[in-house]
Formats: sequence, structure tokens, C-alpha cells
Amino acid sequence: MKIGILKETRKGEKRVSLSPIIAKQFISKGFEVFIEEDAGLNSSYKNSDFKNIGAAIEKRGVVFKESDILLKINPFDEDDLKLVNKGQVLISQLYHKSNTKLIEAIASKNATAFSLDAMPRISRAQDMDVLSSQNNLAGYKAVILGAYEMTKIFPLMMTAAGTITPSKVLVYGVGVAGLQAIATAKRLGAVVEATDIRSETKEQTESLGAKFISVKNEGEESQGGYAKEASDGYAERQKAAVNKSLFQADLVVTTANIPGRKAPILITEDQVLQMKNGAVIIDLAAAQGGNCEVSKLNKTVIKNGVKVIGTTIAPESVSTNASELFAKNIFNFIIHLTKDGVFQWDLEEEITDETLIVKDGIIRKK
Amino acid sequence: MKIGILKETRKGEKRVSLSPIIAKQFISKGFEVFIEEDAGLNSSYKNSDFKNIGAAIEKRGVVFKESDILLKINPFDEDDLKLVNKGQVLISQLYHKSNTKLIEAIASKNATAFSLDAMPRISRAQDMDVLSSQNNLAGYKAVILGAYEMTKIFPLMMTAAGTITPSKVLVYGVGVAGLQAIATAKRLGAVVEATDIRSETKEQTESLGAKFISVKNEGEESQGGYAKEASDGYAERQKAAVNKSLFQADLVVTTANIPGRKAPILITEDQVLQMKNGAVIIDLAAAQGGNCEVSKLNKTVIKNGVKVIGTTIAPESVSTNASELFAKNIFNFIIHLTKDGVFQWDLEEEITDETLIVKDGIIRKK
Amino acid sequence: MSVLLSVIYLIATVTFVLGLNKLGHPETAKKGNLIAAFGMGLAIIGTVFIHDLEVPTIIYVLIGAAIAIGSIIGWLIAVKVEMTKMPELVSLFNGFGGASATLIGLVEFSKNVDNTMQATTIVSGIIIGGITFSGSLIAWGKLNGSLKSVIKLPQHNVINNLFFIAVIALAIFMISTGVYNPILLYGLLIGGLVYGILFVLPIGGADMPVVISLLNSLTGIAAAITGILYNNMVMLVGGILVGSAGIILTIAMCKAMNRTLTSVIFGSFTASKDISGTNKTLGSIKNATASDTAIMMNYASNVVIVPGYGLAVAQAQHVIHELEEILTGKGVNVKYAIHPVAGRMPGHMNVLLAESNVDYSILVEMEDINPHFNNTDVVLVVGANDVVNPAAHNDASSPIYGMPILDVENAKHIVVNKRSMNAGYAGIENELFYNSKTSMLFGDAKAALTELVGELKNM
Amino acid sequence: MSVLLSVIYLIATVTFVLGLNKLGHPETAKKGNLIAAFGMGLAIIGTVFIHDLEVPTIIYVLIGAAIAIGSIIGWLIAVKVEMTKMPELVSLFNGFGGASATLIGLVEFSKNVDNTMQATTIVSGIIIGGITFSGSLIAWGKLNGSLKSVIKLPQHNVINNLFFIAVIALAIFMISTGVYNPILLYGLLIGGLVYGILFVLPIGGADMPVVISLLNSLTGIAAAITGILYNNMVMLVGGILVGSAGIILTIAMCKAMNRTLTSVIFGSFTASKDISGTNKTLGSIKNATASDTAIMMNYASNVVIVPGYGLAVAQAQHVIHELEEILTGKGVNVKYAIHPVAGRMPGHMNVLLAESNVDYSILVEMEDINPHFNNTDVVLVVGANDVVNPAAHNDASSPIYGMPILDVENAKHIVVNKRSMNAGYAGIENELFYNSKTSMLFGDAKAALTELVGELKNM
Amino acid sequence: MNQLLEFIKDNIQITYILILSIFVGVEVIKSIPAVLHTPLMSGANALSGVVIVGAILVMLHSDPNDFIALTLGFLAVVLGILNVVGGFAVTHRMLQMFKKKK
Amino acid sequence: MNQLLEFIKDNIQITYILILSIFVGVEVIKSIPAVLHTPLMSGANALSGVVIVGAILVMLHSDPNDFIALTLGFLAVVLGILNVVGGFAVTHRMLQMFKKKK
Ligand SMILES: NC(=O)c1ccc[n+]([C@@H]2O[C@H](COP(=O)([O-])OP(=O)(O)OC[C@H]3O[C@@H](n4cnc5c(N)ncnc54)[C@H](OP(=O)(O)O)[C@@H]3O)[C@@H](O)[C@H]2O)c1
Ligand SMILES: NC(=O)c1ccc[n+]([C@@H]2O[C@H](COP(=O)([O-])OP(=O)(O)OC[C@H]3O[C@@H](n4cnc5c(N)ncnc54)[C@H](OP(=O)(O)O)[C@@H]3O)[C@@H](O)[C@H]2O)c1
Ligand SMILES: NC(=O)c1ccc[n+]([C@@H]2O[C@H](COP(=O)([O-])OP(=O)(O)OC[C@H]3O[C@@H](n4cnc5c(N)ncnc54)[C@H](O)[C@@H]3O)[C@@H](O)[C@H]2O)c1
Ligand SMILES: NC(=O)c1ccc[n+]([C@@H]2O[C@H](COP(=O)([O-])OP(=O)(O)OC[C@H]3O[C@@H](n4cnc5c(N)ncnc54)[C@H](O)[C@@H]3O)[C@@H](O)[C@H]2O)c1
Repeated sequence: MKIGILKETRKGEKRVSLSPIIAKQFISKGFEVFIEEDAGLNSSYKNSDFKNIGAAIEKRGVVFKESDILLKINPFDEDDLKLVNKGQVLISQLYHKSNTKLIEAIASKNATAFSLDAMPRISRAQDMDVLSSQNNLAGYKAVILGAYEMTKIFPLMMTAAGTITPSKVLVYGVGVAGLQAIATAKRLGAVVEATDIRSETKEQTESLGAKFISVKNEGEESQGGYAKEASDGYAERQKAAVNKSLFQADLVVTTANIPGRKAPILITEDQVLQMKNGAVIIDLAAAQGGNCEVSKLNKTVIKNGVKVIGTTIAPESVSTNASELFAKNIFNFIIHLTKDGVFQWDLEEEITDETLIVKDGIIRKK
Repeated sequence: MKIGILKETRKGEKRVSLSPIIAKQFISKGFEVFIEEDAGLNSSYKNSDFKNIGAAIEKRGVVFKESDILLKINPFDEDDLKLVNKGQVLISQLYHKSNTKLIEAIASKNATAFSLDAMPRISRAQDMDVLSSQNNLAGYKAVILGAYEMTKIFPLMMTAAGTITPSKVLVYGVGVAGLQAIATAKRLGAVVEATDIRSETKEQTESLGAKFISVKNEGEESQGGYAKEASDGYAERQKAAVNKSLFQADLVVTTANIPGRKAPILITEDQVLQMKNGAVIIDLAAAQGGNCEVSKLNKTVIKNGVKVIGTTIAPESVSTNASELFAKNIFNFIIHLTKDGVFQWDLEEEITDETLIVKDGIIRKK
Repeated sequence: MSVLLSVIYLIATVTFVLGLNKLGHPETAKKGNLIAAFGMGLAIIGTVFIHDLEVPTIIYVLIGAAIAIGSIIGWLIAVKVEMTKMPELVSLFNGFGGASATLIGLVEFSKNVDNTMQATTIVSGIIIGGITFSGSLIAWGKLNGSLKSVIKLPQHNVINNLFFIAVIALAIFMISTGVYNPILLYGLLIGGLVYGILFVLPIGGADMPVVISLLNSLTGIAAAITGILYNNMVMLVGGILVGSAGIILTIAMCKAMNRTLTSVIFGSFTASKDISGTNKTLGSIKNATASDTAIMMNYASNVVIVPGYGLAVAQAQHVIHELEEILTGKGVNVKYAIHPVAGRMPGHMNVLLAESNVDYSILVEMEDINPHFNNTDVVLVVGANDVVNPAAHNDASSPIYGMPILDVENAKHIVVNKRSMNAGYAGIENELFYNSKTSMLFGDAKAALTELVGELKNM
Repeated sequence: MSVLLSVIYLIATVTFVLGLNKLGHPETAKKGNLIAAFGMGLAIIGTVFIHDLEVPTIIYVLIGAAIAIGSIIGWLIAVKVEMTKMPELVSLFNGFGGASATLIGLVEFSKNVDNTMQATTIVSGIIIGGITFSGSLIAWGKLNGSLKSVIKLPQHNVINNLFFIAVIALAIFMISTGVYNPILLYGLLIGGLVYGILFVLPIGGADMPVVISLLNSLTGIAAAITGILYNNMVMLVGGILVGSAGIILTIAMCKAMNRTLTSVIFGSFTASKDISGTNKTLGSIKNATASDTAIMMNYASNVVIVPGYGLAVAQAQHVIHELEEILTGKGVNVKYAIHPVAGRMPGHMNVLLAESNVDYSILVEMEDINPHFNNTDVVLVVGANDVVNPAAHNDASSPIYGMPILDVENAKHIVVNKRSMNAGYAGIENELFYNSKTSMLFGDAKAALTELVGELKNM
Repeated sequence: MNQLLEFIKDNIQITYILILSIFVGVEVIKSIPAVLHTPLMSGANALSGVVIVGAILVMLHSDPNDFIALTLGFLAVVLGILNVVGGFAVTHRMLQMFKKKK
Repeated sequence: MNQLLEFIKDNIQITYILILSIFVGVEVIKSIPAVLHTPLMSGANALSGVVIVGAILVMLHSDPNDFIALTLGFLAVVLGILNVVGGFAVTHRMLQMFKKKK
């Protein structure tokens, strides 16, 4: 079977969906690998790195023409779709719930499409879960970005020229990204606090040595390990509990999401106005509308001396690692779906069922 | 006595030579403090912060006219000198050895000038030593900058999507900045190695948990705790010992300086060409000519996929802390020089003697 | 008594003390056992040959035969029996010792009852010997499984105590009246035997070692009493040593099991412990103490530590590093097995262990360490659960089925530290805990590891 | 002997054993002392009143007077003497005990020498008593400073040993020939006294405690010998207890000082130790062991830890945190005093202690902690030197003059851990180490702190 | 009570021996690691076989014709020596576990 | 040697008492913290004052007219009790140091 790797076309995207190491693993399993020219350059993989392990470097058109499976990280766009042929299998993050047009376009091409973001969060799917692997890096990079943007340093330092107090970091949302943000800020010596709507995250926060700010949760906000939308009452209680820390914070990282919905607003403009001069907010939920009222995606907004940075680009900026992990997820996924180089189409099986959005032009999930 | 704080005029400079807290300490000791309008803005001190503790916010001209002592971080420039009056005391980093013109200009104004970079490095002067306090922050920020620029993360992570190997960091020059760079990289989970011409730095490196790369030193390279210029033989031996680590490094921080001289070239272009694709070099010695042959001050040069960033701006980018520490140094210095609000002019005393470059128009040091 | 025999007995006594002392330290225990055995041999040989009695050869032959038969049988049993059957063997041997004391008493009763003193010793020897004999046999039966159920009469405690009082009363009556009636004596013997049975029957199998130790102590006392009868120092001192050391040991064993002596003996009727270790389908669990674990690790060549979420919750990363350093210092080869999803975030264990400066080179990924477990003496699982759950391999209905796990079952011993039998993230039972190679070291990871480190330092 | 007195002696003996046992643990030591004292009182009262001799009143009066006088004097001395003079007092009292044994021997010799056995006991009692008496007095003199110099004859060892052999030979001659000549006896007495002097004279002042312990053990033996003479169990057992415990204690004290018993007794002529602790102008230093330090800290209310560059070099940050946690757990209030230039880079100590998760709130800056030292029971300086060097205040010629330092001198006790007497960064001597409140805990910080933690855990 | 006191008086040395032995037994055992509990119990069990000495004495003193005494004595010796030999041997085997592996 | 053996035989119980006492002394002391060395030494010193019992016996057995014996005995009692009382008192004072401060 032939796997085609497309160069990402989205602006600012530096990742690639396959790394040389994983490409080699595919080849040793009997797959053929086609890489679009310069696809890996921004992740510091040269064309020669791929060539050396036996993959073919090809022009875009050739990759589309030759491949059985087409791989991308970001959703296929109109330009891509023009080149897709009947029967090809497309794999990427499709966000099918919000991208109905795209799904219909794929179906109209009589192609098949798997969406990686639809991966069920069950134990055995963990090694195929790109959300986890990418959010993890996002959490790390968000803190590095914050440290870079701040005019203060993180650690406590008692020096001959006086004492530098440790920076205070506040993390909203203790999911995958939030935990890694906590861990990274902690490592750098900051005083870290965090809050989340799911009460089990208290112990997790503390397991990283940080402090958890508990907000009374009336039990209705969490569901099967995921957050539901918070009630108004909860939002008020959260503000009351967190404000003191927020107004003293030097860095705030927000990661709160509700699957399939707009991200909740956790920091209003009014709150931003009461924050410390020089504070920085990194809003990792910006692509889902943002956790901070004033944040704009991929923009830095300065309000009352507070820098609000709306971003999702965090994993892109650690493209090498991000691509490696993404590639490994993809590899595990494709190996799971196939047997001896042929798709099994076991539609009873949970992972296949949940991720298979379009099969041979028929839309299975909406 | 009246102290006037000038806004820094150098491009990119965000610091200010006094913080509100220290201004308050001056005032409580009987000094009057004049702050040039908006001088603290980039260090996140508002005019009102100064006003609240009893300092006067004034236009530039007024500050020059009223003050007995004029404070700056960077050397006074021509524009400044126009406004200086006879008998005023100027305090800043003058780099008098390389700035003869400036010194002569000050003398011609019949003013008095102390240079902070001439501070003797003796135990009791540690709390007035701005080089130490600023280099320390530079070391921290260099690593944060490196982490920000890299496409890899620092720590080792064993995850469901595969293992991310820890980044390798190499530090040249284990002085104040180098040590803090080591500590910061270590905290973030990198594997850190360092080298220095002074052999006592081996123990210091290891005291931070990092590995030292020893280069045979024939004893002639170190003098009174400071580095002398290295012999050619040493440079060769250094390359041989370090190259293996250099070519595997993900981040290189160079901090090597020889007081009063051009910084030594430790990484040649040839070496850069053999480094890993995606590696980053932060050259903190760029202002002194750079430790890396290809680095340019305040520029990012990309060579063979290696990003070489020539910078001194590191402390400027943590302006809040940098200003605080600088201010504390200045405070200790002025308190040391004065008694009951009057200068003592004890020229026998080592600190006064070494830092007093021009006295009432007479140049004491060249 | 001849000078020589006196000296021999003295030497034997000294070997007993030294032997017991050395038995208390892992390094010297073997030597201690040999020293005591040597002293015992000396005492036996001395007793047989050094005296000024006119003894017919036939008696010598009989004694020789008895010693030969007993030695051979004892030796064979001891060498042949499986390692796991040793505790029950100790119980059996102990019973024999008690029986021997009883028999001596019976013979002496028929010959030498001249005064109250002698009567008292003989009678108490017979009763105590009887109790140990029957009690030990019951304990033996319980341990080897032939006596499975815990048999309790209604009001067992009351009956027990009344019965015991009755036997004592009978003994006192006999001694004080001076009516040395053999029938009464056999009554007492039977009384002792019955009481031994009553005493041990209701006690649960897990408490058997404590009971054996207690009975063992009683045998020592029986020997000492016989020593008083013969004015024989080695028996007296040796017996008392065993008696007092045995009591202390019994108490120590109770402590190690978190029980009191009274709760073992009387409390057998009350509820079982908090941490229930039995599961209808999976069987029962084995508890380990910190010092069990410490000894196991101390004498291992390869140890693998499996950290999990519980390590992070307990913030025990510094202690585990200390443990690793101590073991390494003792020449043990230590590695950490890092499961890709251990903890609650990717790289959780890495962050944790980097904080305590664990060397990167001994953190081993799952795929690399799995083949290595065959070769591992002890695996210490600290606060991990799902990542070592064999259900991932075996149980297709399990939510973690298909997830790769750390194959710790392949190691020789597995010690699992967690606070309770509670499930982990996936919320499922873990049959690893019921594996015969597994022992559970219950407690908060930080506390338990600190104790473990303490024990290892003292070795 | 009456039943009652027998029982009393038995009880006294038991109190001696229990008392000694309890004296071995900080928590119970006081109780142990009281128990033993109670037993001793019982034995004395029993001896005076319970017997079937016809004793004239005058004798009772004399005994009463002697006891009253001795008790009052002993009590007054013990209560009045300064804390620092206690060891010499122990030596003095011990000498009295020896003298008492000698006197008893002298009286008995004039009355009861019927057989070899008695002669042996009396003669050995006199010699041993004499040695302890004169030896203890010399030790006392050395400790209180009246006997300053170490006096050595040429070939002192050889002379000592020859002399001792001569005394023993004389004693054997006298006993074996049965010529119980008082002149010979006084010769032996003088021999013992002279030997005691010869024995102690050449030993250095620092080794005195070991010598006292040894002499103490000898006094016990003298008492036991006297006990054999009277067939008195409490003297016999009590004396032997002191004798054997004393020997073990002596060896333990040698070990704690890193010496062997022979090197103390004979090695007094060889070179002194590696870590030289004397400085012409600054005086001499005091060594502390880990357990000294542990006890000091265990019973402190406020402890301040001063970390320095050496802590970083030894990478002992995790152990120091463990120490802090243990102390906190024991209710001790622990703080870290962070000097602004401790270590080799700004914030060095912060980085270090953050790594081991020390809570930021107990890191105190120099200005804030300095006023607090008055109130501090123990300061533990770990691998710091310049930052606690009082020369910064006192010595205008010092390169660090004018640098603010941590005023640890104001604390009640200071313990300094470093590897040697080497200087720090500034390369200068530190008079703090010679302060009378300071003890030096030599060793690599990690090793020393680990030992300290171990000791604290056992308390 | 009185009898006890009388006994103590008459056997004062035996009493001391008894009490001192108890102390030795207690002191010797205190603070041993739990893993040694079983071997130690086993070793102590072997030591309690010292009753064999009594059994031998019974036989030595028996009239060769006193069949009952001889039989009982014989049995006592067999059982006693079983306890001794078996006890030490089992202990030894248990302690093999503590050999340091290479 | 023979004499020693004879002595042991004649005083077998005393010998046991001696040996057991030595064991008790040794076992009781082993592994005590160094800081307790001095108080323990002091306590043991007080115990060695048990020789006072002998001194009292000397006096009790003295003829009221035997002036020398009485004087020596008197001295022996004074010195012995000094050892006892002073010893325990000093030990007690040393041990005050171990009181937990509040
Ligand atoms: N790594 C990731 O990215 C990630 C993310 C989300 C979910 N997960 C899931 O998390 C699980 C990780 O497996 P795991 O084995 O590390 O953890 P686990 O299966 O959750 O088990 C942890 C065990 O630690 C014990 N424990 C908790 N606190 C303790 C303490 N203070 N001292 C001692 N023991 C303590 C608990 O038992 P007691 O209560 O009896 O003490 C518990 O059974 C997997 O199921 C994985 O799928 C992982
Ligand atoms: N913080 C800064 O920014 C900075 C920068 C440059 C210079 N300095 C200077 O550095 C000094 C810092 O003072 P400090 O008190 O922290 O250090 P210090 O004065 O240098 O003393 C450190 C002491 O630690 C002991 N030591 C070394 N290794 C040890 C080990 N493994 N275990 C136990 N002890 C060990 C050494 O004695 P042994 O060899 O006997 O063990 C040494 O005397 C000041 O003089 C300061 O001016 C500071
Ligand atoms: N077992 C598996 O296979 C697996 C794999 C990956 C993740 N997970 C688990 O899934 C869970 C969610 O992970 P995620 O990072 O993808 O979540 P996410 O990105 O959807 O949300 C991030 C966090 O925001 C929180 N949040 C939502 N609304 C909030 C509000 N109003 N206030 C405060 N916090 C709010 C959520 O509770 C969540 O913790 C985690 O517990 C993670 O461990 C499990
Ligand atoms: N006691 C005090 O008051 C005081 C105050 C500040 C600094 N210091 C000490 O002064 C020393 C120098 O500090 P700095 O940071 O200002 O130094 P620096 O900035 O002048 O130089 C940085 C480092 O580069 C090294 N270097 C120079 N040439 C090199 C070469 N060819 N190869 C490798 N390394 C080379 C130097 O040895 C030095 O360690 C340090 O030891 C510092 O601790 C002392």
C-alpha cells in the first residue's frame, strides 16, 4: 500500500505528518512512502533524510496520483480536494462536526476519510490519540512562550542585588495541556496554581506539586471524564475563588475546552483590567473562541499593560517533536486499521467506527 | 541631595535605572528623586507608581537641571551631554576604556563621572556589581529564548506516542551568565554540558548537576579569577574536546568574555556547518564581537539550518527584574559613596577609586 | 557432675546465647545457627558419655539407636521438604519437643516424686509439654491444609478459659495434697493435650506463625522446668532463653502484622482487617512488611522499579531516588520501567523523576524493559496499577484490553506498594495482586518507601 | 541471709539491668537513672538493717554518719559543679569507688584470709581498686587542667608493662605461697596505685573520656570481686554489669572518636589525627558526631540551616530537605537562612533547594533571619564558610571586611559541616569554627547529612 | 507467696540465673528485621530441643528391665533429637535464602 | 587451669551468673547514640558504687574496738556513698539536657 505525505499548507504550520524514523517503520512493514517535496523542512527534516531511509520524494501532483492513503495534519482544503481521486483514503484532523462542507466535498469525490480528532479516548487508543500528543507539547510551549514574553523571571532568587520573588502562574483547565503547563512552570521555579471544573483534577494538580483552587462543583458539570458546559452559578463561584490569584498572577495559561463546543469564557475583560501591569495571558483555547474575552487568535492584544496572546500554534513551534509524535500516532493508527497491508474495515470495532467519517462516498458520522 | 533618573534612549532598551521600591528607600534616606516622564513604562512601572511613593515626575529638561546626581544604565550620549551642567555627578556604565571620546566630553563639561562597569570584583562590592546582577538574568533569559526558538522541547518524555529524547545543551563560559544558563536548562530537563578556560569552574558546573568538558589548560590562561586570552594551542584543544558535544547539541549558549578585550571566537563557521539541522546558538557575547564566528549583534543568522542569535538584550527582556536589581546596586553604591547625604570622596577607598573615572573635569582613569 | 561436663554445658549455654544473637542479623544468621547447633551437639555427646553411672551396654545401644533414628528422620524431612512447607515443619518439630518433655515427666513421675518441688516441676512439665504437643500438631495441620476450617465452639473463649482453670486446679490439688495418683496424672496429661487443641483450633490460618512462635516459647519453658528437676544448667538456661526470646519474638511478629497478641489469641472471633485481601474469584493476597521487602531487595541482583500515578500523588520521587541510590550502593542493578501512560499526563514520570535527579540512563521504556523482566529478581511497583494489569493481555472484555503493559509477572518476586486494594484510573480489579509471586506493601508511597529505605540502611 | 534481703538484692539487681537499658535511649534515660538509684538505695538500706548480727549502736551511728556525710558532700558537689566540669567529676567519683574497694580489701585481709580463693579475691580487689583510684585522680587532674602536660617517660610503654607484670608476679607469689604478709600487701597496694598513675599519665586530654570509661569498668570489676568475697549477689551481678557494659561503652566511645582502644592506650605516642583542629591564635576546635548533632536538633525548638557552596558540590539538596522534613515532623521549627552570595552564582541556593521542593516560605533572607538567631537553638551550617565568617565584622584587613554575613554566632549552638578545615572562596580562616559554641561535623555534606537523618529517624 | 520466697532464698543463685537468662533472651532478640522472624523462630525451636538432654538422662538412669521407662525414654530421645536435628537443618535451609547472589 | 576448672565446678551457678551478667551488660549497651555515652558512663559509674554494700558489711562485722577496721570501714562507706550519690546526681543533671523544650 502506498502512503502519501502532503506538505501542510496552512499559514504558520511547521509540522509534517510523518518523520523519517516512522517512515522507515512503514517501509519495513511493506508500505511504500511518498513525500511531497520539502514537506519536512520546517520540522528540520531534509528531503535527503527521507530519501536515505527509502522514501520517495515527489512533486505534489505525483503524491496525489500515486497514493492509496493521503496523510495531512490539518483538514484537507479545496485545493487538496481537487486532486483527490475516487477510492483514496484521507487521514487528518477533520473536525467533522464543524466542517460539514468539507465532509460533503470528500463524499462527493467518492473517497474515504478518517478523522483523527474523533479518536475515542479509551485506554487502547491512547497511542493513536493526536489530541493528547499535541496538547501535551502545547502545554509546554505555552509556558516557554509566557516566560519569553514576560519582563520577569520565574524562579525565586536571593542575590546580592536583592531578592527576586518567584513568578505566580495560574493555569485554567487541568487537561493534558494544562498538566504539562503546570509541570513546566513548576520546573522553572514558579509558584503555580490551577483550577478545573472536574474535581478529580485536584489530586492530579497536587501530584505535580502545584496548588489547586477548588470551586464548589455541584456535580452537574462533569461527564464521563470530560467537562460539560459550566452553569452560570459555577462561573460566578469560579471567579470568586480564582480572582485573588488572577490579580496577582504574572502568567496565566488557559486551556479549558468543552469537546465539540465553543470554549468557555473564564476571564472577562473586566477581570483583565484588574490584573497586574506586565502580566501575560496565554490563551491556548483561542481557536475555539478563547477562554479570555479579549484574546484574538494568533494575535497579541495589550490591555491595561496585560499581554493577551491567543494561540494554538504552540505545538507548531516545537515542530520537530510534534511531527515525531504525530507520525507515531498515525503509524499506530494505520497499523491498527490494516492487516498485512490491507484495510480490515472492521466497522464493529470502536476505534474504526468512531474515526471513519466517510466510507466510499457515504457519510457515516455527522 | 537630588537624584535624577533619565529615561534610557538606546533602541530596544526597556530597563530603567530605578524602581519605585528603591526610590522609596532613597527618599527615606533623605534624598530627593526626580524621574523623567515614562522612564519606567517598559519595566512595567507606571508614572503613578513613582508618584505614589513621593518621587517627582518631570520633563527631561527639568531632571537635568535639578539633579545633583544623574543616573542612567547605558552610557550618556551626545544629546545627554548637552544638558549636563558643571559639577553634576553622572553614574552609569561608561565602558571608559573603549569610550575615550565620551570621557573627554564629560571632562570638558567639568562634571564628575562614576562608571559602574569598573566596579572591582571584591566581596564587599558584590551588592553594587551591576555586571553580576545583569549577567545573571541574561543567563536565564538566554535559555528561555533558546527554548522558545527551538523546534524541540527540553525534557525527556516517554509517552504513548513515543519517547522524546531530552535536548542537549552546551554552554561555553561558566561565569555568572553561564552558570545561570546551566541551572535554567537543567531545570527544564535538558542534558547540559559546559566548558570554560578556568579550571575551578568544573566543580561549579558539577554543583549544578551538569557535566563539565575539561580542556587541558596549561595554567597560563587564568589570572586572579578572570580569564586571559587563550593561546592558539588551547583553542585547538578546546575544539577537539568539545566538538562531539557541539555537533549533537540542540542549544548552545555562549557567554565567554575576557574583560577589556574582544570576546574569543569559540565556534567557527566551519564548526557551525557540522552542527545538527535545527540547532540554535545564543551568543551572549555578541556585543563584544561574539563567541561564534557567524553571529551578528541583535540579528538571527540561519546557517545550514542552524539559528545563530547574537544578543545582549537578554536582561532588557526581563526588564522588571533587571531594573529592580540594577536599582538596588545603584542604591548600595550611592549609600556607600555618601554619608548623611553628602559625597565622601574617600579616594583611598578601593571602590571609590576604581569607579571614579572623572572628578570635576579631571580624568582619573584611562 | 564432672568438671568436664560442667564446662561443656557452660560452653553450650554460651553458644546458645551467641547463636541467638547472630540469628538476629541477616549477615550472621547462618553462622549463628551453626554455632548453636555445635553447642547442642556438644551438650548431647557430653550427656551421653560423661557421667559416673554404671550403664549397661544395652542402654547405650538404645540411646544410640534413638539418636540415630531421630537424626536421620529429622534430617531427611528437613532436607526434602519444599521451601514453602517450612513453617509447618517447624510446628511439627516443636510438637515433638513438647512431647519429649511430657514423656520425661511421665517417667520421672513414676520414679522420683519426693517433694512438692519435684512434683510441681514434673506436673507443670507434663501439662506444658502436652499443650505444646497437641497445639503444635493442630497448627501443623492447619498450615499444611489438612485442617482447613476454623472450628469454633459457641462461647469458645469462655470454655477455653474454664477448661484451663480446671486443669490448673486439678494440678494444684494433686500437688498440695501430695496424692501422686497416676490416674490423676494421666488426667492432667489429657487435660493439657485437650487444652492445646482447644487453644489453637479457633485461630485463623494467617495467624498461625504467631501461634507457633508462642508454642515454641512454651516448649522452651517446659525444657527449663525439666532442667530444674535435674538441676541441669544447660537445660535451664537454654530453655529460659528460648522461652523469653520466644515471647519477645511472638510480640514482634504480632506487631509486624499490625495485630496484638490478645487479638490473635482471643480476637479470632472478631471482624477481619480493614484491607480485605480476598476476592472470590482471584484468591487471596499476601502482605509484605517493609523489612521483608528490604531483605528481598538487599539480596537481589536486579531490581526494577515501576513508578505510577501513586508515586506522584504521594510526592515520593525523592525517596524513591534515595532507595535506588542505596540499592545501587549495595551493588544491586536498579532500573526504572517507564510505561508510556503511567501517571496522568504524557511524561508524568519523567517530570517526577527528573526532579529528584534520577539519571536518564536508568529510565527504560516499556518495549526495552519487557524482555528484561525474566531476569529480574524483584519488581517494586509503586503506586501503579493499570499499567501492570495483566487483564490487558488476558481479558478481552476489559476496558484496557489491547493496551501494552509492563510484564512484571515474569519477574521472580513482585512487591506492590499502594494504599489499599482500590482500583486505578480504569477502575478495574488487578489480578496481579493475587499472583502467588506478588506481595502487597500497603501504605502511602512516601511513608512506605521511607520505611523501606530505613530498613535497607540498617542492613 | 534472710529471705527479705535476698529478695531486696534481687530487686536491686533487676533495677540495675533495667536502669542501664533505659539509660541507652534519650527518651527513657532519666527514668533509667532514677530506677537504678532507687534499687541502689534499697540495697543499701537492706544491707544496713536486715541481718542477724548483734551490732552495737555505735557502729550504726558510725555507719549513719558515714552515709550522711558522704551523701551530703556527693550531692552538693554534683549539684554545684558547672555543667562543663561534669566529666572530671565522674572521674573523681569513680576514683572514690575504687578507693572504697581497696579499703574493704585491706580490712578483710587482716581478718578473713582462710584460703586461696579468698586471698585471690582480696588481693585482686586491692590492686584493681588501687589502679582505679590513682588512675581516676590523674584523669581528674588532667581534665580540670591542674595536670596540664602529657608526661611520658622514655620507653613509657615498656616500663608500664614491665611494672604491671612485676605487680602481678608479686601477687601470684603471695597467694601461691600462702605467705599473707601485710608488708607484701602494702607493696601490692602501692604497686597498684603507681601503675594507675603510670597508665594514665601519658594519655592525651582528648582521650580522657575513654580512659575514664575504662577505669569505671575496672571499678565495677573490683566491686564484683568483693561481691564474690561476701558471696553477695547484688555486688557480683551489679559489678559485672558495670564491668562488661563499661568495656563495650569504652569501645563504642573509641569508635565514635574514630580511634581504637589500643591506639588510645598505647598510641598516645604516635602522630595526631589528619584533620588538625588547632590553630595557634584561634585555639582548638570541637568535633561532633552525627548523633551528637541529631540529639541536639531533636531537642531543639528552633533550628536554622545555612546552606553554602558545599551543599551544591555534594549535591546534598535532597538530603537536607529530608532532614528538614523529619525535624518539622518532630515539632521543630526549621528555617533556611539564605545569604545573598552563598554558592557561586546569584540564586544558587534557591535553584538547589527548589529542586528538592523546599517550601519557598521557609527560605529566609539574610536581613530577615539575622535578628532571629538569638532565638535559635541550633544552627546547622552546611558547606558554607565565607558567608558566616565573623571576620567580615571584626577584621578590617580581611578581604571580606564590610560584607554583610549571617550572624550565626548569636545562636545557642552552631554545628558546621564541611570536609576539612580548608578555606572557602575568599581563601581565609574562619574563627567561627573555633568558637566555644561551635562543633565541627566533618565529612562530605551528603554522607554526613544522610547519617544525621538516620540518627534522627531512630529517635 | 511465702513458699515462693522460701524457694527464692533456697535457690537464690538459680533465681538469678533464671532472671538473667530472661534478660539475655529479651535483649538478644529485640529489634530484629521481620524477615528473620521465621528463621529465628525455627532456630529457637531447635534450641528448645535441649530437652533431649533430660531424655538421655532418663534413659541413662533407667533400669534395663524397666520396660516402660525405657520405651518412654527411647521415644523421648527420638522426638527430642528430631526436634534438634530437624530444627537446625530447616533453619539452615531457610537461611540459604540470604546468600548474596552474584 | 585445673584450679580454674575446679572453681567452675564448685561454683557452677556463680559461673553461670557471671557469664550471663556479662552478656546482659554487653547486650544492654550495644548500639546507643554517641551523645548518651557520657551520661551512660556516669550512670554506670554510680552503679559501680555498689561496692558500698561491702563497705557496710565490713563495718557491721567490725569489732567496736577494732579501731583500724572501723576507720577504714568508715572511710570506705563515705567514699562509696560519695560515688553512689554523686554519681546518680551528676547523671541526673546531665540528662536534664534531654528535656524537650517548649
Ligand atoms: N499518562 C497519561 O497521559 C494518562 C492520561 C490520562 C489517563 N491515563 C491513565 O492513567 C492510568 C495510569 O496508570 P498508573 O498505573 O500510573 O496509575 P493507576 O492505574 O491510576 O493506579 C494508581 C494507583 O496508585 C495508588 N495510589 C494512589 N495514591 C497513592 C499513594 N499516595 N501512595 C501509594 N499508592 C497510591 C492507587 O491505589 P490506592 O488508592 O490503593 O493507593 C492506584 O491504584 C492508566 O490507566 C492510563 O490510561 C494516563
Ligand atoms: N553567589 C555568588 O553569586 C558568588 C559568585 C562568586 C563568588 N562568590 C563567593 O563565594 C562564596 C560563597 O560562600 P559560601 O559560604 O557559600 O561558600 P565558601 O565560602 O566557598 O565555602 C564553601 C565551603 O564548603 C565546603 N565544602 C566544599 N565541598 C563540600 C562537600 N562536598 N561537603 C561539605 N562541605 C563542602 C568547603 O570546605 P571543605 O573543603 O573543608 O569541605 C568550603 O569551605 C563567597 O565568598 C562569595 O563571595 C559568590
Ligand atoms: N484514557 C485516555 O485514553 C485519555 C487520553 C487523553 C486524555 N484523557 C483524559 O481526558 C481528559 C480531558 O483531557 P483534554 O486535555 O483533552 O481536555 P480538554 O482539552 O477538552 O479540556 C481541558 C480542560 O479544561 C477543563 N474545563 C472545561 N470547562 C472548564 C471550566 N468552565 N472551568 C475550568 N475548567 C474547565 C476540562 O475539565 C479539562 O480538564 C483528561 O482527564 C485526560 O487525562 C484520557
Ligand atoms: N567575588 C565577587 O565579588 C564576584 C562578583 C561577580 C563575579 N565574580 C566571579 O568572577 C568570575 C567571572 O565572572 P563573569 O561572568 O563576569 O566572567 P566574564 O563575563 O568575564 O566571562 C565569562 C566566562 O567566560 C570564560 N572564558 C573566557 N575565555 C574563554 C575561552 N577561551 N574558553 C572558554 N571559556 C572562556 C571565563 O573564564 C568566564 O568564566 C566568576 O568566577 C564569578 O564568580 C566574583
